[in-house]
Amino acid sequence: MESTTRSRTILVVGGGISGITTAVEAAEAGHDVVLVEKSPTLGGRVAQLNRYFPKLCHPTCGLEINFQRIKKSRRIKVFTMATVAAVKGGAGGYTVTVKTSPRHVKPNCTACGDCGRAATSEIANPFNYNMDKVKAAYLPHTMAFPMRYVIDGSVAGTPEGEAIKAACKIGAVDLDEKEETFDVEVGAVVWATGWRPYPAEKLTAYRYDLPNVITNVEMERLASPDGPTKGKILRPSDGQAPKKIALIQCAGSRDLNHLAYCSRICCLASMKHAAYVREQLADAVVDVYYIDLRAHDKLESFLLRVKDDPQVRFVKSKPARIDPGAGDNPILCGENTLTREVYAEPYDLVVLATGMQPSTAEGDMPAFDGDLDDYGFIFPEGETISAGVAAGPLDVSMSVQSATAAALKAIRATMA
Amino acid sequence: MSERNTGVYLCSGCGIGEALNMDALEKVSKSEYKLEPKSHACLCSDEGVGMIRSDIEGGVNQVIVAACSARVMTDRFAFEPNTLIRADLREKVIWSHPAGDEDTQMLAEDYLRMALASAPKINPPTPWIEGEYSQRICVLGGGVTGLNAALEAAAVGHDVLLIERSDRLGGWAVDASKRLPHRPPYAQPEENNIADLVAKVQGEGKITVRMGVTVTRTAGMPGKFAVTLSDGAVEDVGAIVIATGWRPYEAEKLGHLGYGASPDVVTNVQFEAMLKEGRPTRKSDGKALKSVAFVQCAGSRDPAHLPYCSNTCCATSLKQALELIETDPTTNCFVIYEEMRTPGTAEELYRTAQSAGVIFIKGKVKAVGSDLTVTVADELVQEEIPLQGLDMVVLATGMVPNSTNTMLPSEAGENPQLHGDVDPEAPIKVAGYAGEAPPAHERREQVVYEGASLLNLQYRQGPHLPVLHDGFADSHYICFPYETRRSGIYTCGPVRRPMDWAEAEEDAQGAVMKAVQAVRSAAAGAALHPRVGDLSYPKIGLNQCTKCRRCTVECPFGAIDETEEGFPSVNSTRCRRCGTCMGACPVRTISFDNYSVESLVTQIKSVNIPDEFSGKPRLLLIACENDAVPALDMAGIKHNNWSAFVRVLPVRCLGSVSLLCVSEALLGGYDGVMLMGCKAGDDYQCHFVKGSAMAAERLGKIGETLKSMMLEPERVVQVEASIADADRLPKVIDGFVEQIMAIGFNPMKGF
Amino acid sequence: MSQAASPTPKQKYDLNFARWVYENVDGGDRMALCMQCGTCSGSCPIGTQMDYGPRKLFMMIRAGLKEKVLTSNTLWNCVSCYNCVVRCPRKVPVTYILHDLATLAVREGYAEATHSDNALFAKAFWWSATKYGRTDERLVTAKYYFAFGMSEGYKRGMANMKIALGMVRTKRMHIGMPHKVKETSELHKILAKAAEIEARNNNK
Amino acid sequence: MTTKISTKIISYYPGCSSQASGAHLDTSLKAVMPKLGVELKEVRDWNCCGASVGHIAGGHVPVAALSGRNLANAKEDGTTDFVTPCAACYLNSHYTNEKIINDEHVRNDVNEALGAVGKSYDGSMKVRHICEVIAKDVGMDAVKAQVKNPLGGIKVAGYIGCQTVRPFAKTERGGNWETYDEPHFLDDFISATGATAVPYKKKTSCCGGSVSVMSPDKTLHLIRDIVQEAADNGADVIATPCPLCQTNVEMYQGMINEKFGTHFNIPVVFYSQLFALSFGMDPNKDAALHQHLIPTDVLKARAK
Repeated sequence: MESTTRSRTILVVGGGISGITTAVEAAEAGHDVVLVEKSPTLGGRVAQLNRYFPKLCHPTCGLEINFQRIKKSRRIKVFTMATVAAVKGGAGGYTVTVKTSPRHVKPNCTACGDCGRAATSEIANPFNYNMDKVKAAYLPHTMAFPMRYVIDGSVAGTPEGEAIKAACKIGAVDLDEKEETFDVEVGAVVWATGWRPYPAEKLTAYRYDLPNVITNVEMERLASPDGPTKGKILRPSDGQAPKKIALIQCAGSRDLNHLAYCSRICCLASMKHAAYVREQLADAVVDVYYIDLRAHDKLESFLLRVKDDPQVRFVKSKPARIDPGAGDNPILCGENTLTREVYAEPYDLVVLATGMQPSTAEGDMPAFDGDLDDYGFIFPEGETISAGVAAGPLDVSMSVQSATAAALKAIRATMA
Repeated sequence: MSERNTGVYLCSGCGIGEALNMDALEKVSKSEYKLEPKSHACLCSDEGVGMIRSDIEGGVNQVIVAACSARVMTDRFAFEPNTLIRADLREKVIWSHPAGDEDTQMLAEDYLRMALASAPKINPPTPWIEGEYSQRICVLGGGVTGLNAALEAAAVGHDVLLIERSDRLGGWAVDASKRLPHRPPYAQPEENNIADLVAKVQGEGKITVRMGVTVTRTAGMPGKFAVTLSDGAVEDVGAIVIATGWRPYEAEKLGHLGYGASPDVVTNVQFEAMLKEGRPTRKSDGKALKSVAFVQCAGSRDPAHLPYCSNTCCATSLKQALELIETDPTTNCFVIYEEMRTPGTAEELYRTAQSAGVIFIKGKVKAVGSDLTVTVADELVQEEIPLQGLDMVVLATGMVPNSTNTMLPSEAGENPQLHGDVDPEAPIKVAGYAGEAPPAHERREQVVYEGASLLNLQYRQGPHLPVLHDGFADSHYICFPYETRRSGIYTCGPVRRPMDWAEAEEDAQGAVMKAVQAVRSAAAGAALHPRVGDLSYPKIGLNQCTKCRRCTVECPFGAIDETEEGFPSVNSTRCRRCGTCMGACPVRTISFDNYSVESLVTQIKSVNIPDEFSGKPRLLLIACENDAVPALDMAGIKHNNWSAFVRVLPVRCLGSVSLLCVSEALLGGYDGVMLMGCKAGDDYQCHFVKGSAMAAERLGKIGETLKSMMLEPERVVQVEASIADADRLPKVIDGFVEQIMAIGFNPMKGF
Repeated sequence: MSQAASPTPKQKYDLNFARWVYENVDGGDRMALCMQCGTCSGSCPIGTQMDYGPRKLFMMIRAGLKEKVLTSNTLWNCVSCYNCVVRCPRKVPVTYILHDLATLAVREGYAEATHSDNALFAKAFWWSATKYGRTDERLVTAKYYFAFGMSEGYKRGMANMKIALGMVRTKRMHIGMPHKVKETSELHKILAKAAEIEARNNNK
Repeated sequence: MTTKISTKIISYYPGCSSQASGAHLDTSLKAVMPKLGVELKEVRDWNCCGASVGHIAGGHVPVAALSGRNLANAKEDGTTDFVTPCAACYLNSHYTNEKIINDEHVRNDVNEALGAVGKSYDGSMKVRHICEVIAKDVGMDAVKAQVKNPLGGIKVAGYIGCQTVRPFAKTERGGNWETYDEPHFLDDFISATGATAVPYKKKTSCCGGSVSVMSPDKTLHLIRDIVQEAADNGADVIATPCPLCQTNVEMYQGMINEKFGTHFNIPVVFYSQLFALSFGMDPNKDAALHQHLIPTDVLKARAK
């Protein structure tokens, strides 16, 4: 369809580090931006990370800067709990239908917390990958932006719901809120839909059903001060500090039965996890099971730093399976390819370095009608603009690089 | 500016009204500052904001909002161009201190006083806009990265000056055979399209190409750079994109891998050029290649050579092997590696190479004989194996960044240069606080740069663009990969990080994005990252300046130069508005319209200091607003309590804190002062590179001052805070209070 | 699989044998994709009893260690559970490859192979399968046991006598004439032809 | 009440074990399948498939020719599905059939061999495991409908073994009917009879297969672990679909007790025997529960 009205506005789909970056970079060059995020707050996966490799600094630091940039900018319009339902038109003139799901809290919420105190029931806490619970009226996390509460639909029409409603002095609770859709006219669309951890339950041989087999993203939450254990690394089965931990690389990645590509970040994320453990648990040993250790460019020095620790050992082996062991200790079975030893090693805690799968992999993005590659990534080409992990398995720094580039591509598109 | 007309607005919502005595708060404004406050039960509501807006229509031009933290409701309390001052009674008072408590009330009143007291010192900033601004973007380097950068900048409407030191465009790509795969299905080498790229650039009217020249000097600032070329031409540009790329690690240093032992031991770069000319043959005797070994990490990942991984060598060797097999499937190709690094979708190329029959041998190369026998400690077969009958050995040498121009000698004379990182082993030396400034060489870390600087910046802080320890001109920040320490100058491509062709193309777009912002912001007098859009800038009262040069030395961004007479001269569009100069100035003659030593000191002095008989100490917490203040906010959000004896004074950066703030506080009767800022050192978190390091540096010198005041040095401390310290900081603060109580009250009280 | 004798490498990493395996062994082409992760050897139920295990065996094939490969007990300890096949991240059909290498080892007459339990059992089995068209477990086992020689055969026989008698008692091992197909001559014609084709393939 | 099912005719390939160690599988299947609406039409004059060792002595073409003849005969019988209850037979027949479809050399060789007696085969039969037919075509409702004598209270460890699911169960041509590591069909069968399927993680662990037959010393520990978990989880019996698994796991319990000092004596039966019993059929004539080395009294006691 030939569009008549040109729009300089840019739509960014996804409010993770990539989407945020594309939005602020474009806005700071003088373009209006509509930022659409499906969860209640911005920040995406990085908000759920404890720290970044290699500096072990906190992702929330960079988020704070970016949130400030968004707050200062009058050009960025943010829609949370919103998804893109349809995209019509072409470069320079798109009509995009945005669908918002009910937050049950109006924009005038001051985050005073009265609703949270009134709530009695609890729901699984998505921010902590459901490892703990939150009240049915909750602030997603302390860095939440926008800083507004969310009320779970489950309390609608219950006495608890009424109590929550009554508790709000400024009438910001709306339990009858319904799904809504509206259209925006934009000149370019940037897909920054990010990733999800590859489902560990699909790795049947690795027995994710065992209590002390967890994933790398769960490890991030365990180590985070805002996590389910307040930052203490404890094994789920008995809340004890693990003494012997295994980190399994390529849990899903580089595997034609799962993710054919290398997720790039897992090796370094595991080095970071080794560092978390050794920081907290002086006498703990960490065994890293790997096929190839992949630490690109200067990150090699981070790998070397961890390798210097005699209590972090490296086993060149892709474990074949995990068996349940006594005392809820998972037993790692496989072959050490450098010694030819076939091992069956018990651990207090096993962390699966599951890979990144594009959010678009399972085709849950009806609005995107372009071509996905074989893995489900959106390859940026022609009118299609993608940023960050939506475009390929990238680390944070590379995602920001890609997102900054996407901002320029989008500006070009509006001029097309 | 029109007559100051300040409106004061108190919010009693979110429990503030229940926890505090609002009347008493109003009284502070009324009786102490003669300003009639207005209270509202929910100031951020349409009604509350409406009230403020109608007052603004009625002439109010400065708004004081005493409600929640300045980090929230920013969209509601937005009254530009009128100045806004916010006192945080929620996060930092009622959420972090007991309700209905005398000390909590005093705390709230003091925060209101600080806001009220600062009001007269805070003016709406008038941006620095002067003369002509260039929208033109200069791209340095005509390789893949530079060509893409030039095209991208032109595509979004900017004129481009493309400078290439050689007499041809295209860089290494011209001598390269195929490209690494980059588009789905990522499995096969792709055609080298460098010729089209060059043609595009030459056909683009907005791009001026200058070949065979280098930059001999660069003066000015974003929007106003004057770039002088080796042929004498002087060009005006608004921003600079450095895309000078890489060079192969010197193969001569790889004797241990057989380089030089035989003409048939070549580097991957040499081999690439041979492939471009068709199927290579032995250099020694021209015989066909039947058996070739590729030795990975030739220099890279070797502490004796390059400490880092060069990223592209693994994939490049696979590609080269595939090109050999393509022309003769019977060719034996061996890749000798320690870790096969084909990250992301490059894993497909690895599989392609395997199914094509490339053999992968994991292990270290022990020796390479002149007969090309490569002895490998084969880790998988678990024996030492001599690989015999090879026709050629290809060393996968790594990438060395062209962060300088090694084809030219370094600039004549001494060019002291600040290192890119704050190195603990070599602490930054700043001018002593008494007497003459020490000579230049003592004043700075020395980093010996090989070759000439790329731009020869005419900056007080040296001609080079600071680099990281590994020599790459990359950003120190994970979240902000394009942040260099020279405003308006951005790097991309392999000079920033070892990267392949496709990544460099994208990187060029990213850097151009930043350059476009730089020229547009410069023309508007607005700051760049991280205080994006800040219109204030440092103003220096030269009549009081003692030419001590501390401001020029300490500026992390080299924004301040020195005039012939030795006076500082600010290049406003280079400035990031951190205020480090302001904190450095011993005669405090550097200030911003809305931020000054005075505005800080008046706040410090505005606090009520009870006498010691009250048993209530007062402590000043000077907190960096980047990480420390948000962390305290979040402590409040989590309802973590801390001592109500502490008064938090947010600052732009600890670098902007003049020691005067500390001494004034102690003279004024505070019992202790804590500076709280970002991590310094190698992995620094300071948003302005070395502000917190500078603060520490200065604080190190306060000992004498305290002694002269007969005060214990323990009364002044600096702590590092991260944004994730919401649980830790209250403990730290309370610990400090205990420490001070142990020392006893400040004897200066009441003087 | 071609039965033309496989080439013997002259030196380490002489690829002639590896290439022959890639081309002639069932699934050999995918073997090139092995990235030496160890999943196969690790998931093998009796991997501990293998001298090399599939993973290292594949590397040794590339390294040209033909003799070591074809005399390896790894070939004979495969229990055909197909765990490695379904778990291999590069989809290498490990079991099939081991089966064919075993066949190759027997054909090329490596004593370790020809005297292996499996080879002897296979011989007995094939005798029964082709003679009668159906395998008679009783005859196969007996023939297998006595393939080790009179005394060893007797020993093995006695060791399992209890089981054997039990089987007979429960009518799961019958005495008397072996079961057989009706059209034995038809089957023999087919098999004769098949053997002829096999031989013809081999001398290609 | 019984639900009326339209009868489906399939070519039934029992395999050599059906006339020996696996006789009771054959007997019980022949008893129950008609009740489940499946008529077993035995493959005419079927021969051995070559099993897992045939190729060593025989070579590829002769082994392929063996399955080729069976498939050709079934095809002549005019059915579409070539169904076997034996894991090894399934593996070989399915594999050869796939080769005949995908590899023209094999197709030509096999047909040239069959041609010697004027036979031919084009790969058009669908080779399936009888458990797939029960799980997918028949369905558990039809099974439950036949249960007159629910086996409530009997605890059964469902042990599947390897080749019934690996490597074909999760492939498209294999019908994508099960997973490799956590197949549930057997537990579904067990539950359908009213018995309890105890938790059992060794479902697809290996019993050693033909290596156990040849050299039990190498693999007895595998069988021990298989029986051990069943015992630990309180199983009264172990049920399996695989004739070789049934034999190995049953006949070696004594040897295991001697070697490891255990006291195992757990009956190992086929799902089809449980079906027959729960369908209220004759415990011996139909369920063949008398053909066990380890007495199956716990089941016989429940016969009606």
